[in-house]
Amino acid sequence: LEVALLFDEGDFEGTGVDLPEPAGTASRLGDLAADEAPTLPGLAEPEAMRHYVRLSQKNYAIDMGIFPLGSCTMKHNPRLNEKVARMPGFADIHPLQPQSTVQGALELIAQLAGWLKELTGMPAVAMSPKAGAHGELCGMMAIKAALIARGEAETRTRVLVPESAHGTNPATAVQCGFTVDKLPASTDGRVDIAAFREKLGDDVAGIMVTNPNTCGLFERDIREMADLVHEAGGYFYCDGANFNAIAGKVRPGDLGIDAMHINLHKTFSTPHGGGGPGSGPTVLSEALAPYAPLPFVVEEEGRFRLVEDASEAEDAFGRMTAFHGQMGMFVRALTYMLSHGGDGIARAAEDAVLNANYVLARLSAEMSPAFDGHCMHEALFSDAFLKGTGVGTIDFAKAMIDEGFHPMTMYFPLVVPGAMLIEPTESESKRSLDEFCDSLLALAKDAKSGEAEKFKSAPRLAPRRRLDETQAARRPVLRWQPEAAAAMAAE
Amino acid sequence: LEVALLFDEGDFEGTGVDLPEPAGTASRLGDLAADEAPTLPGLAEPEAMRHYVRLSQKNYAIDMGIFPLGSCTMKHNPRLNEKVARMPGFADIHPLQPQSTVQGALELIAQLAGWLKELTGMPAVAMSPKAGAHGELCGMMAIKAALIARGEAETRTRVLVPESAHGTNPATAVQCGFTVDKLPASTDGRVDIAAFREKLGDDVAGIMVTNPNTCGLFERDIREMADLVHEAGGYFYCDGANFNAIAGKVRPGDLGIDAMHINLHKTFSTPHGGGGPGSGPTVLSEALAPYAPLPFVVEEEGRFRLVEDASEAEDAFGRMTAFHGQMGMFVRALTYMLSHGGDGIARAAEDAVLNANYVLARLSAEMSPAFDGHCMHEALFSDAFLKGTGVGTIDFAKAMIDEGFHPMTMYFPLVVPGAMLIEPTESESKRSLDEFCDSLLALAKDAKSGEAEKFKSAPRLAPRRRLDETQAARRPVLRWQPEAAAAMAAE
Amino acid sequence: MRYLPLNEADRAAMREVVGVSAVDELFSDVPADALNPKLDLPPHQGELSVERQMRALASKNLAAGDAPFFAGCGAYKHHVPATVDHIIQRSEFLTAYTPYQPEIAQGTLQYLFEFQTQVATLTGMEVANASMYDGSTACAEAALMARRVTGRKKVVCSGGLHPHYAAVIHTNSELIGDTVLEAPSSADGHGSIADMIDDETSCIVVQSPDVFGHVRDLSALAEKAHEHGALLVAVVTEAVSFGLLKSPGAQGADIVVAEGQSIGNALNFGGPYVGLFAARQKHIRHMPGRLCGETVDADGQRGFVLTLSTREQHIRRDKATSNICTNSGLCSLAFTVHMSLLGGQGLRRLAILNHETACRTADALSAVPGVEILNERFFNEFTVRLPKDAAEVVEALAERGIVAGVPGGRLWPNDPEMANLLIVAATEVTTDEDVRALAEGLKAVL
Amino acid sequence: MRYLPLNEADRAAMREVVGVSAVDELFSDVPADALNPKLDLPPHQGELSVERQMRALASKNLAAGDAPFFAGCGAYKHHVPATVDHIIQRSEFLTAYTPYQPEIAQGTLQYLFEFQTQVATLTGMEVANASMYDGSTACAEAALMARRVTGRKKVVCSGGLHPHYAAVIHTNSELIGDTVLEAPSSADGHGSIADMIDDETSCIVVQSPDVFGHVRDLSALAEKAHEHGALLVAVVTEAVSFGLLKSPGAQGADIVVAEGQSIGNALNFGGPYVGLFAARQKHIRHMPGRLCGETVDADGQRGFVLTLSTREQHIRRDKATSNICTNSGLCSLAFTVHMSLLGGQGLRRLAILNHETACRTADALSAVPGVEILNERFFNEFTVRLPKDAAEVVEALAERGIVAGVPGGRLWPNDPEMANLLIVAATEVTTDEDVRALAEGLKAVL
Repeated sequence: LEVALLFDEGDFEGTGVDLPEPAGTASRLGDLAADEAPTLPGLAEPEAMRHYVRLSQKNYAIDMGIFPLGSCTMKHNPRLNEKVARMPGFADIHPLQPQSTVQGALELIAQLAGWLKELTGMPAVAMSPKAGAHGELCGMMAIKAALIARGEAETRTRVLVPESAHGTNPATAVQCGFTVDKLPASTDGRVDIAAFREKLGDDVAGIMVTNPNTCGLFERDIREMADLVHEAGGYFYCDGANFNAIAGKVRPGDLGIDAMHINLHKTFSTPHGGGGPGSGPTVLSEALAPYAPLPFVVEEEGRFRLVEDASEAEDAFGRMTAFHGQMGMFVRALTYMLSHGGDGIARAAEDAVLNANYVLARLSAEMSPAFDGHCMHEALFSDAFLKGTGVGTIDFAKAMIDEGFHPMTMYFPLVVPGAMLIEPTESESKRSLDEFCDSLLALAKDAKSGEAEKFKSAPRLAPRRRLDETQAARRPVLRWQPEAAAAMAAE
Repeated sequence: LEVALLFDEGDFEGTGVDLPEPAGTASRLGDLAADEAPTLPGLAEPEAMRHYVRLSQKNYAIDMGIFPLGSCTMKHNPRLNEKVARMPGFADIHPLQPQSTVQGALELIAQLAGWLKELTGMPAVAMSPKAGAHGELCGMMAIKAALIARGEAETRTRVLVPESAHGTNPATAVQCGFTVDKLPASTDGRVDIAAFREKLGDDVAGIMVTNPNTCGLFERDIREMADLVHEAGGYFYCDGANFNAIAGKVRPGDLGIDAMHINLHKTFSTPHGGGGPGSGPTVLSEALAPYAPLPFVVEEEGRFRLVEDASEAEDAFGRMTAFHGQMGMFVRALTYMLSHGGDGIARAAEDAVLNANYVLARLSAEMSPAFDGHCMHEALFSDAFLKGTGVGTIDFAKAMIDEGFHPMTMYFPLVVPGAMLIEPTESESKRSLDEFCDSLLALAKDAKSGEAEKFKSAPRLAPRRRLDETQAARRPVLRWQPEAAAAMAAE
Repeated sequence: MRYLPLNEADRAAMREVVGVSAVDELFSDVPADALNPKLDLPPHQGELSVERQMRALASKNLAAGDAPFFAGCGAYKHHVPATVDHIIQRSEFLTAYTPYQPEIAQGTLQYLFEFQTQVATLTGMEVANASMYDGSTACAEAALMARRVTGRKKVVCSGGLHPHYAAVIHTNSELIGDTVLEAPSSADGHGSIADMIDDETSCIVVQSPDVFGHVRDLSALAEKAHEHGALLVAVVTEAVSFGLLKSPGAQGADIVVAEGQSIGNALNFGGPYVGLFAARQKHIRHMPGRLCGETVDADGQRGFVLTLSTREQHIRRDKATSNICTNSGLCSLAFTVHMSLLGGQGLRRLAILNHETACRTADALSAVPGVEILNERFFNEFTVRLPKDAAEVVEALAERGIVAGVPGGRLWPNDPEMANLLIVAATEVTTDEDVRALAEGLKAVL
Repeated sequence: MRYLPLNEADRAAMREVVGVSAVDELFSDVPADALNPKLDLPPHQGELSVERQMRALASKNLAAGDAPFFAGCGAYKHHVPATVDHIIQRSEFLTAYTPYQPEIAQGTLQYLFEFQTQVATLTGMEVANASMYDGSTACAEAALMARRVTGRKKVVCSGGLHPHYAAVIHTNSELIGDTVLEAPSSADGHGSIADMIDDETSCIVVQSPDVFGHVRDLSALAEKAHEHGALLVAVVTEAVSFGLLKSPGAQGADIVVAEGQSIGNALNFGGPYVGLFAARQKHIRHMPGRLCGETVDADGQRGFVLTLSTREQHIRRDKATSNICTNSGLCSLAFTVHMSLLGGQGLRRLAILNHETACRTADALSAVPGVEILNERFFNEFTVRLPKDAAEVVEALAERGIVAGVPGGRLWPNDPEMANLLIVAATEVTTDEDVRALAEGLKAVL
């Protein structure tokens, strides 16, 4: 069923809410009141419901099947979390109401902070970052602030980032005024420690390393890296996007890192929601803790208090957002943690790693593992097995759609040609993984047996065939316009 | 995506709930404790979620499009109603907790009863019937009880029921120990008043007439029928399934009826839920009010009390269910009523009737209206326009599925050959009706132009092709069984 | 108004197509003096306003979750996983109709098939239907079914049958001239109806655990009933007990009816609930209610349909097995989702926890002076005799925010022997503090 | 454990396929002494237990709906239709990822396109992105965007800018060596920053209604900024005001950022919220955040994709316009669903009701001795000067169950001139009784 744009189906004079008649009070807006209502359609409730229900049915979701996007960690989103987040005592409280009336909320933030510190082995955590990339920014800002405090901000400007890093890492470093120096990967998919050693110097502010990294591998030299960068006077930022592989199994704080963000929507199951909202609390070492941004919660004789004023935290590097962070996500994450407990969090990491290795082992029969040996939470393949078939990584991925699966992450990490990065997470049953593997093995055989056309023309069973992204970018149409305006704009 | 039966995918030793370890208390069940757990699979939460989400996607629903089942009244189900019904003060109260602790619940029942009495113009209402058919039973039991009280139960045993009635009417009459005498329809789709007059006599307990009737027509002689049956010493049961067509526009109590059930899930928007739960409060005239079943709510000096004891209501004909009725549905219905108000309820009836007449007018271009003139809330067609095309009503209906619509009611009422009964309700927009009518007109043209095969092979785009109902009935398989048991059963 | 998509322009355009100048012309068959009555009803209101009024009503009730809570007798406070409520609210389940078009209703039909399998397994029977309104109406329908199977017109109810269930049987069966005999209620659990069974008996109706909480052995009664050609209708009001007790089917029942509320469904002040109805295969054509069956489609793929509808009113009309034309759709879905999560193992553990909690509660109450426990064998509910009117005690404890149970006077208003009885249920949601609060409360008010 | 589908048999079978005898062999790259640390954390728990603990925390907070409630300053208590929350909880929206595979993500993509259209229309701008974390981060990103557009490094903030928004700009811009100037906060609404604009200014950041509730005329400032080659960044923290006020676009703004929480989203103690970000068409390649655009598929059918990703970090890496790689997905969906229900007409009426309620509230408070209203023009929020420290007054009223507003000391902790100010917001949920309670409460504690 096709769904019209709401601007094409809705009544611009209509509304789907019933509001009382205004009393007719004289306006106190002077000449700043608009003469007319905004020109947007209002749908009656039955129409609106159908519009969005039908739209939703054009989406794939983790509740429908495996969503093996490597590095994106699509795990089950428990509905208990949704229920708890909607309790009025959490959902219906204002960020600036008197602190005496939100003691439970402050306690919750403190509790969640406690779990995060215990799981990471770090002494401090900044709770306000609104997403993973915002958490990265928080960590790098703390490093910048520490360098300013040391008087070395002008001289230490270089940040080392592996080639395999998420794009956010270099973007974040630049947004903090650093320059980025790329670290090459070794042939086993990890940071090349020799190259790393050579890159160190007086101008190095720090390193940004993802661990487990985006090849799905644990950086086995991580302690050495930490020692080296510390000796060189720099700091160690660890990208925590893949913390779900090791939560409960090893504490980053025991490995020498100085800062790491935690994606509550990855490791701790808060919903991705088609792109957000995320939440990226950032743990900090003793060295960086004083620079944590405002606000933060302190406990004083059983009462909880928000420190919002720079006069109480002189070293704080500032403020990252208007309020205190993604409370709605905190509630969900803590609910997840209490449900799993320390034992369950570790077990989830183990299952996630076992599931990934099972996929790696089974798919290796027809596909090309990028590296030898076991992986952590995600299995990385190159397109070597497609060589000469005329089928590209993207074609292979689109063919998966016709089999009823969401494709894996493609062409990332950049260090592997035609990369296919598969992360099943702990939420998949063996039965689900077997179906998935059977299907991919069959596809690989099809590709090798010359059925390229099937792949090139995929997807055929999705709500849309392949979409023309080039046209979208070359001539951007970013909004609906009335026909007249659209015609004019086209000229 | 196919969905396995949960017995084929689930782990019989697994569970998707976490419960504390039992303490090991000695059982006080003696030898009546079972040795083993029931042999049913338990799915982990992510598996269960997927199982049911995928299953749901094989359903059509009013939230996806028009659901024009005549006489079934599929209107929009407001989500406010669902929200309110889940307030702990309604959802989490026990039917037998002290009445002092459920005053709000009793007040709600009294309020809803008040609305129903005002809308129907009737002095009493029995709230406990659990569905429409249960409400019919309530009404007919009240008639039976009145006859018993008059000492005429033995002699007055015949109930007159039009041929066009819902099957529940005769079934209900029989369940009350009456015999059923069929009333023929006149050529204009209404009760044949002359035939009716002839059928009356000393042995008549009453009549059961649906109004508006199942041909979508208002029984214009209804007052005369009421007078006649009363003169003959019988009672008038009115089937209220179609009350949605007239709610707020005319009060059955003003027309002389003695009893009528109200489908809260039709007229007052509580969800059908794939088959229930319904709710069928039954309004009663002065003559029948004393026989209303237990329990009922009375107000005494601002306090509300449930009368549950026959000693307080000696004429009450008994009890229809363990507790007080479908409270969850009462909450939704009252929420709907407060939202619409008296004005909105009448407006909804008007829009429903206008929508049906619009469909009748537009479709008459290619299809065959069963009767001349306007209709009420549903438009009835016969299969005359399909004569000679090789396409039957069922083929036409199945072809609608491929156009993205739910079919109308077919082969009912029985008085019209190849009946197609279309009820759009007030929830459809003009845009939606136009799409629907355009599509049906095109189908009718296709049928007439000899494309019978398209119809015979429909549906092709549904989760299943046509299902073999004969096989299902001839050799009933009503449950999953382990393979061995299934094989044995097949022998 | 937010629920009505037509605007004035639409209405005008449509009136023109229809050929009327005012909508009331479409109501011309209505007697003119009856059209458009003046109604004493408030006008339409926005969501905020409606929600406030409903909240005000809700706030006048004491929610079970906000109190130490011990009421049972056919409705039980259990924890329902959040997943259950999420799934039943999906548009595709919530806003679908009865699956009359099976090709686009496989979601509903498959879960009904799964539900029927679960119910048959739990009850120990061969087949089950797609659900009834609730346990009490299922029970009355079972008596009517026994009449159809046996051709006899006498029902015998055990003394432990919930008196409201017995009342529903009376109302339904006596209407058609049948006889309904009830054994006296025996709170101590010792009475038996074996002597009341004769060759005119269509069925005996026996509840276990009974309304006093006693767990009854059905096997001997089944044998006795069968000797006389009567059926045994077993009644269960606490579906969680299926996790731990020998199934009625294993004890020889011919029909099993149960209230399924405990699994997946909220208390809802008594409804909607979900009646479970299971029977022997040989009797299926006498069963009331909907049945979902397996079949194949035109391509040979497995699918499900409503079946054996020749039993039903919309085909058979006055020859139908009953007038029932719905099942308890969403409530049966809630049951089957919760049951799919629990599995047999989870249900058993849940049942054990219920039993243990009830044992702890009984022990705590038996330590209260003046309280006498009447049950030897019980599952999660038992009866105590108090030294004074239990209704007064319950009221006094309600004022302290404790719902102590169901007093005998509530179920048997005119039986002085029952007045001092209190029926107490405990489940997995009952905490040790709740038990302490009840025991201390009883001490204080006795 | 309920969230983990593998059972021990599965794990054993899988270990065998993988070729390990214990799962810890897969963690062999972890330094052995760091593996499996002893964690001081409780073990896993069932739903009932977890829900109870969370409920206990929730019950320690005073929900806005349970009190006369007047706090605003960037977050507002509004009524959200039940439909909105229902839709955002649908699995297909809730549990989807960023729409990287557009063929199976048209649901998300189309609503983003609709969202962008709504935001552009409301702000009076040509284009909008798919949302930012919240209003304050959108504001800081706007300053960075102005830097990219103008190549200048000086930001000028008006005195009416929410101090937390100003702080976020400081933190982000000063980190890269830019200058951020702030005009003094002027509670009386008379200050202007016109004199602070010069040829080195990249942008001026002006909020209206400002943090004190004053509705500001942006036109003259826009002209002045443009004369100097600077951009006007308009900031709106109360999105409902778009229904009644002249749009920032119509007043000459170059970038408009807003907090969208008021439409469709709950208070959530400050997050998640949804930042709105709109700009002129000519600047789109400098915009941060995701953009959804229209295109066609291989069959020529209209469809939607994420586009202009060459601006973004996953392509451009260190050359990206920002490091942002999410939008505020579900919150933007909530916004767009609520907005689709409201329509322009509904939003206008909602805005009028807000304004009228605020006017009534102001009138009631101005009748309280010692209370001075500082606003001439305001929308749904205004500032009063009290004769004593407002934080103490707020605390005293909180003890009476009234949330009177935001005291100046909360936002400007070290500015004695602000201490006696109270910022009061009223919306459509504010009742006459609420207003009376506030006025009487103030009388009592002043």
